[in-house]
Amino acid sequence: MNVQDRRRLLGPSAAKPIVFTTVTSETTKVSEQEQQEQKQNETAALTIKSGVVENCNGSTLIESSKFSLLTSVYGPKSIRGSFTSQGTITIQLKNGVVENYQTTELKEVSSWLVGIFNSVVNLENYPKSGIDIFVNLIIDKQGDISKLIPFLIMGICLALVDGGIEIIDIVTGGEVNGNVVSFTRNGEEIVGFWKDHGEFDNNDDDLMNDLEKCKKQYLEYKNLMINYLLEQKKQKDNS
Amino acid sequence: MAKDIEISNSESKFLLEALRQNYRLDGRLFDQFRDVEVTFGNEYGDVTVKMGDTRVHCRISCQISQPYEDRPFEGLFLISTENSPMAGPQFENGNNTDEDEILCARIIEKAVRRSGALDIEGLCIVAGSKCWAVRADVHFLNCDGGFIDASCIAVMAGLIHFKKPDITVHGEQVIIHPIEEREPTPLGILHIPICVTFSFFNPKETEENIKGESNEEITVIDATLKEELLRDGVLTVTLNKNREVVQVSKAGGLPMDALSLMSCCHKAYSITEKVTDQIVQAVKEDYKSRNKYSELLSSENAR
Amino acid sequence: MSRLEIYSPEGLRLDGRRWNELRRFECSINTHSHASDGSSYLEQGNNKVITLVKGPKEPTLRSQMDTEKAILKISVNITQFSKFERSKSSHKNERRVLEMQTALIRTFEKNVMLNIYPRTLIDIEVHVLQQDGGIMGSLINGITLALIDAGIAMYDYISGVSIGLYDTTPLLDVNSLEENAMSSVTLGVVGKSEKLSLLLVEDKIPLDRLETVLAIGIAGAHRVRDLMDEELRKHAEKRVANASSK
Amino acid sequence: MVLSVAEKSYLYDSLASQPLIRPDGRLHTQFRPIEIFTDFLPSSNGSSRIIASDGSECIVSIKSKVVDHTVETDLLQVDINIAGERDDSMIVETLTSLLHKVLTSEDGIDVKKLQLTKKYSFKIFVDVLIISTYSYPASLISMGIYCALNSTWLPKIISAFDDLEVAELPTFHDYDLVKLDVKSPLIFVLAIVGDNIFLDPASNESEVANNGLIITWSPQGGKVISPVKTIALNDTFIKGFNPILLKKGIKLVEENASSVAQALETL
Amino acid sequence: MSEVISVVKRQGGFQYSVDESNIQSDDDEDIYMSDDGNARTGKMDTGNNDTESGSQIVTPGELVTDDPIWMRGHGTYFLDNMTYSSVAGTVSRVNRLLSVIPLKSRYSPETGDHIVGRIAEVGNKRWRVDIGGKQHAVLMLGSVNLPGGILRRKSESDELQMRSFLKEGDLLNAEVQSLFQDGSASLHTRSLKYGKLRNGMFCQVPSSLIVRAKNHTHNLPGNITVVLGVNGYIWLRKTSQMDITRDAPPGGSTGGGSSTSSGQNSTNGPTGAVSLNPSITRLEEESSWQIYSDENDPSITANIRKTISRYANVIKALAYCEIGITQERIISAYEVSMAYPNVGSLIDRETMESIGNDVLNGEKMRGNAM
Repeated sequence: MNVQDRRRLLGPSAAKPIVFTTVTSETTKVSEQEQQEQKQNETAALTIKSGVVENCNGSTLIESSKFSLLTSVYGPKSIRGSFTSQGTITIQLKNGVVENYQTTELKEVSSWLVGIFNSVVNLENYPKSGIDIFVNLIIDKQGDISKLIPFLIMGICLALVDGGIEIIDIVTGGEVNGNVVSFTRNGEEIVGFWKDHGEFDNNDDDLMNDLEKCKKQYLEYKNLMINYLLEQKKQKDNS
Repeated sequence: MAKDIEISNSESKFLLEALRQNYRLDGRLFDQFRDVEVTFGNEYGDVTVKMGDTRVHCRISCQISQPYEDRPFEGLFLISTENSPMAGPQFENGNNTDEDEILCARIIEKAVRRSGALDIEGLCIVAGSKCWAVRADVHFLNCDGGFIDASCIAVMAGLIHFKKPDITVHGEQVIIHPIEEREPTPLGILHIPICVTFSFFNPKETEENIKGESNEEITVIDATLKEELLRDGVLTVTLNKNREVVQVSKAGGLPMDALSLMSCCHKAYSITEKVTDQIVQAVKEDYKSRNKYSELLSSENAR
Repeated sequence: MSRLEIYSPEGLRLDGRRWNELRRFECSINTHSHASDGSSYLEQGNNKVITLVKGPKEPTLRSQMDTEKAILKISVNITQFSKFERSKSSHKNERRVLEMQTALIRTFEKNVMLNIYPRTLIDIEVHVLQQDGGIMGSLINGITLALIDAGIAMYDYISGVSIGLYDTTPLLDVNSLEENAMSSVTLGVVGKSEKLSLLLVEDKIPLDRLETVLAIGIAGAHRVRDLMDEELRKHAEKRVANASSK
Repeated sequence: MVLSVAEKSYLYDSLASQPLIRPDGRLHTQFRPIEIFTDFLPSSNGSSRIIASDGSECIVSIKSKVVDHTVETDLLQVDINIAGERDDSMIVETLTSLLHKVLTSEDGIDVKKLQLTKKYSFKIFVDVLIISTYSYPASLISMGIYCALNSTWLPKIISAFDDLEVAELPTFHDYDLVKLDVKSPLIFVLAIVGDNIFLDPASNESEVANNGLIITWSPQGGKVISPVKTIALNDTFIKGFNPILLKKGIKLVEENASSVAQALETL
Repeated sequence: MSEVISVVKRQGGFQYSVDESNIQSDDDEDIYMSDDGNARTGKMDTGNNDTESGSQIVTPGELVTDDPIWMRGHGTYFLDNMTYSSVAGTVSRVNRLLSVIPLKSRYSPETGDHIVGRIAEVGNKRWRVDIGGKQHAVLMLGSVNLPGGILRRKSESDELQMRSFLKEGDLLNAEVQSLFQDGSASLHTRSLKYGKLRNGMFCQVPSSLIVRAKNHTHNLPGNITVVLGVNGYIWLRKTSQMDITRDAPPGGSTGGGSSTSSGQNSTNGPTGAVSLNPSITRLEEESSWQIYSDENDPSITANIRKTISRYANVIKALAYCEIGITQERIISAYEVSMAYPNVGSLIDRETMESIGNDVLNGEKMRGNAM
C-alpha cells in the first residue's frame, strides 16, 4: 500500500477573483506616452496596476478609456492525477457586465492564448503543477476581441511576472487591420497570429506591412511594460 | 441500489441458501406483498405510505401557472422524487444521476404521468394562459426496499386525496377561493396504476440460466433492501384494475423465461386489485373522519 | 390531420409490410478497425447505428477498476440530426438517454463474461445517425455485433426488436409512425431461447394481449439473431480464407 | 499521445532537416489519403462521411429549415460533437467557434444562394460528429462539410419570389429538389518545425511541431481568407517562429488548395 | 490524380473494406511453421493443427460439441456435457484441449514473448507498461539492469529516481517474464538486447499479424534494424554496433522463407533469448548510464531516415493487406517498394495493395521454400 499522503491544501475550488467595480484611487499612472505617430491614441492613458487581487498569486489591472481588464493568476500549484513533466496552463476569459462575446469565442481565444503562454512560460520548471489564469473583461466598449487581444496578452504576462512565474521573454502584441500578432525576441519571432475577419489581400506586401506595424506596437507596449516593472521595482526598493 | 453499503459474504450466502430452500429472511412467502399502510396528514394530499420498514412520504401541491405553448389545453403535472441521506446512508444529497435513482424516477414517471392517471386537461383554467400546475414531491424517509412500489402508491393516494381550491373565472381574471371559504374540488383521476416489483435470483451457474431448460430462477415479490442488494434481476410491472398493463420495466439483469414473466404479470394483477381497493378505502375513511362533525352539524340543522 | 391507415384491412402496414415482417436488416462488423477493438454498423429499417467497443483495456480512472471483473460502460449518443426534425438539444445527460444506457449496461452485464477480464474497462460508444422507431432494439443488436467483433467472450447473442399492438394485431418491428400511433413492447432476447434479458412496455396494453405480443416478438428476435449470425459467419469465412491464403 | 524523448528528438530532427523528411515519407505539400462517401442519410438534406488513413473519421449532416431572414440573420449554424468529449469542452467549443467563423466569413459561403423569397431563406444546420480523431481535426471537418454541402438537395420552391405582401410561408414542390450550389471554405492545418512548414501534420508530427497555422481558403475566387491563426499543436515544443514562415504558409496553401478542392469535386 | 491529396470514394459504404482481390485461394498453402504445435500462435495457423476442424467457424452460444471428452479452453463455456462457444472464431482442437480462437482480439501476453512497450505510469518500485494488451504490464524495478553493472544492489535512491531510468512515454523492448493470475504480464529487461529504444521510429500493426518466433530483432538491408514486438508494436532503428554483433552469425527467422538459418539454435536460451556472450568490459560499458540515455546517435543521416520511413510504410502496407509480418516479407516488400522512388507515394491504398500482392506473388514464385 502506498501510504504517502499526496494531498495538498488547494484552497476552495470555487474561489473566484474579486471583481472591483472601480479602482479609482492609488492607480499608478505609468506613462503618458508621447503620442507621436499614433493615429488612435490607444496606448494613451493606459494604466497598469499589479497586485490588485489579494488572494491570488499574481494579478494585474489594465485600463484605458475603452476597456478594463483584470487578470489573476493562481499557481503554480499541485495538480491531481498522473504525473506531468511540465506545468499546465489554463486560461479562462469571462465576459463583464455587458456580454460582448459568445462563450465559444472566448474559449477559442483562451485556447489560442494558452498556445502563446506555453511557448513563453518556462514550464519545465513546474512539473506536476498547474497555473490557472483568469481574465475578467470588466469593461469593453469596442466589442471586437481582436482589438483587445494585445492587452489580454499584456495583462497575463504582467500577472505572471507579478506571481513570480518564470517566463523567457516579455510577450505582447499589436493589432492592425484585424491582424493581431504577438511577438517575442524583439519582434524576431511570432508566437501568435490571429485574424478573424477583414480582407486578406493577395498582395503579400500588405501583410508584411501590417506585420511591421504590429511589431512597432509590440515594441512600444513592451517598453511600457518594462518601464512599469522597473518603476515598480524602484518603488519596492524605496519602501 | 446502494453502492456504499455492502453485505457480508456469510450473510449473503445465508440469504441465498435460504431462498434456495424457499425461505425469506422476514418469513414472507415468495409472492407475498408487504402490508401497505396509508396514513394522511392534516392537509389534503399529504400521504405517508409504510410497507414494512420502508416509508415514503408524498405531498401534492398546486399553483396557478402558464401551460406549455404547444399544449394550451393541458395543465402541468410534475413528479419529483428525491433521495436524501435520511432514507439510508447510501443516498447522497443532490446526486440524482445514480443509475437506480434514474430508473426509479423514470418508472414512476411512466406509471403515473405518461399513463395519464391524472386528468391534465381538467387542470386547464383559461386555455393558453392559465392552468393548474400540480406537483407531487416524493420523499424517501426510510429505505428497506420497494421504493418504486411504495412511491407509486403514495403518489396515487396523494392525488386521490388531494383537493385544489375552488376558482371562479371572469374572462381572464381568476379568483381563487381559500379552502376555508369554499369547499375545494378533487382532481380528476382516470385510473389508478399500481407498481409491483419482482426480484430474480439465480440459484445456479450463469450457464444454467442461459442454456439450461430448468427455469429454476427464483422470483420474489416486493424485496427488502437486503434482497435488493443481492438480486440478479428486477422487473417492475405497473397495472390498473382495468386489466391494463401500464408499464413494464425489465431493464436488463438476469434473463428470464417469457412465460415466467407473464405469470409475474398475472400475480401483479391480483396485488393491484387489492392495493387499489385499499387506497380508495383509506381515502374514504380519512374523508369520513374529517367530516364527522359536519354530520352532527347537518343533523342539528335538519331539526 | 388526415388519419393515416396504420394497418389496412388487406393486412398491409404503412410501409407495405405484413404484420409479421421485419424491416430491412443490414449489418456489418469491423467497420472501424482503427478506432476500436470491435465495431459494427447496423441498419434496421431507417435506423442507422454505429457501435464502437474499446477494450478490454486498462481503465483510465481508478474508480473504473474492479478486481473481480471488467467494468462495462456504455454511452449512447443520439445525434441532433437523427430524426427528420432536427432536435435542439444534444440529448446528452437527458434522463431518457441515461435510462437507456443503464438498461443496456444491465442487459449486457449478465451476458458478457466480465469475470474473465478483471481490472479492465470495456467502453462502448453507440452513435445513432438516424432513428425511425424501435431504436432500443437496434442499439442492442449493434452492441451485440460490436462485442462479438471485439472478440469479447459472451454467453450468447442478444437480439432486440419492438412490437406494436394495433387493436388486437401485433405488428412486428415497428417504425416511428407506428410507434407514435400505438403502444409498443421492446424485447431483448437471449440467443434462440425464450429468455428475455430486457422487456420494456411504456404505454398501456391489455394484460391479456401481452402474451401474444411476446410470442411474436421472440420469434422476430430469433430471426434478427439469425440475420446477425449470417453476417458474422460470412465475415468470418472471408477472414479465415484471407488469412489462410497468406 | 505520449512519445518518448528519443522518439521526439528523432522526429524533430527529421522534420527540421533540409530538405525535411516526414515519418511517412510525404512531401511537404502532401495530404494523407482520405476516403469519402456522401448522401447516406435520407432524413438529412445532405450528408458525408470522411475517413482519413489514420482512422480519423467525421460524419457531417446538413439539414435545412425555412426562416424569416429579416428576423433571423444567422443562416448558418454549426454544431460539433466529438465522441467522448463534453459539449462544453475546450476542443469542442474552440472548433465550433472556428468553424462558425469560417462558414460565415465574408468570402465564405454565398448566403444569397439560400434566399428563397424576399422574406424567407433556408437556414442551414451543419452537424458534425467526430467518431475518432488523432490529429487536429479542423481540416478533416472542413472537407467533410464541403462534400456534404456538395451533396445537399433542398426542396424546390414553387411560390413567388416577391412575398413581402403575402402572409403565407413559401410553398414547395412535392418531390422535386434543387441542388444547393454553394462551396464552403476549406481549412488547412500546417505545422512549423524549425524553418520548415508543411501541410496536414499527422499526430506524431504534431507532437514535435514548434507551432501550427490554420489557414482558410475559399473556393470562391480561389484565395486565402480569414480566419487565419496560429494553433498550438502540442504544449511542449511550441515556440516562436520567423515571420517569413507565415508568408510561406499562406503561399503553400494558395498553391495547393485548388487541387484539394478539385480532388473533392471528382467524387 | 492530385499530387497533394488522394481522395477515394468509399466502396460499399460502411462495409468492412478488404479488397477481395487480395484473396488468392490456395487453402493448402501455409507458410507458417507452428514450431510449438500449440494453438497459441494466433489465427494465422489454425489450419495447421487440425485441417479438419481448422475452418469450422462458430459464433457465441453455438454448441461446439456434446462430447464430454474435451477439456474446455479459452473461448468456450459448458453446461453438463455440452460445450458452447463464447466468441466468434475458429475451433481449435489440440490434443484434448478444445478452444475457440476469436477472429480478432487484443494481444494476450505469454511467457517468453518479446514485446515492445511504452511506459504508461511510474509507480512504487515498478513501472506500468502499455503493451497493447487488456491490461498494462508491470516492470519491476528489480527486473531491469541498473547503471553500474549487473551485480549492483538496488538501493533506496534507485526507487526515488526511477523516472531518470524510464519515464512516461519511453519505449522499451522486453521479455514477458511471467503472467499474473489475472492474465497480466510481468516483464524484464535483464538482457542486453532489451531496454530503452532509441535512434528510430515507432509503428504499430495488429498483434495478430506478428507470429511468435525465436528471434524478433532483425537487421535489414539499408543499415536498419527492426524489433517486431509480438504485441504488434514495432521499432525501426539505425543498426547499431550491437545489432551487428548480435547478427553475426546471421540470424534467420524461424518463420521459414528463403533465408538460411543455420548454426543459430545452439546459442538460444530456453526463453528464446540469444545469448551474446559479451566480454565483461562490454557489459560494464553497456550497463552504464548510457543504457537509459534519451540521446539519439548524432550520425543518423538523411538516407537512414528515409529508409526508416520506407520500411515503416511497407510494414503498414503489409498490415493493410492483412499479411503476416516477417523479416522476409519486410525485405521483400522493401525491395518491391523500390519501384516507387517517392517514399510518400507508398501510403496510397492502391500502392499498398499492389505491394501486398507483389510480396505474396513473389513467395509463390519462389515456391515453398520451407
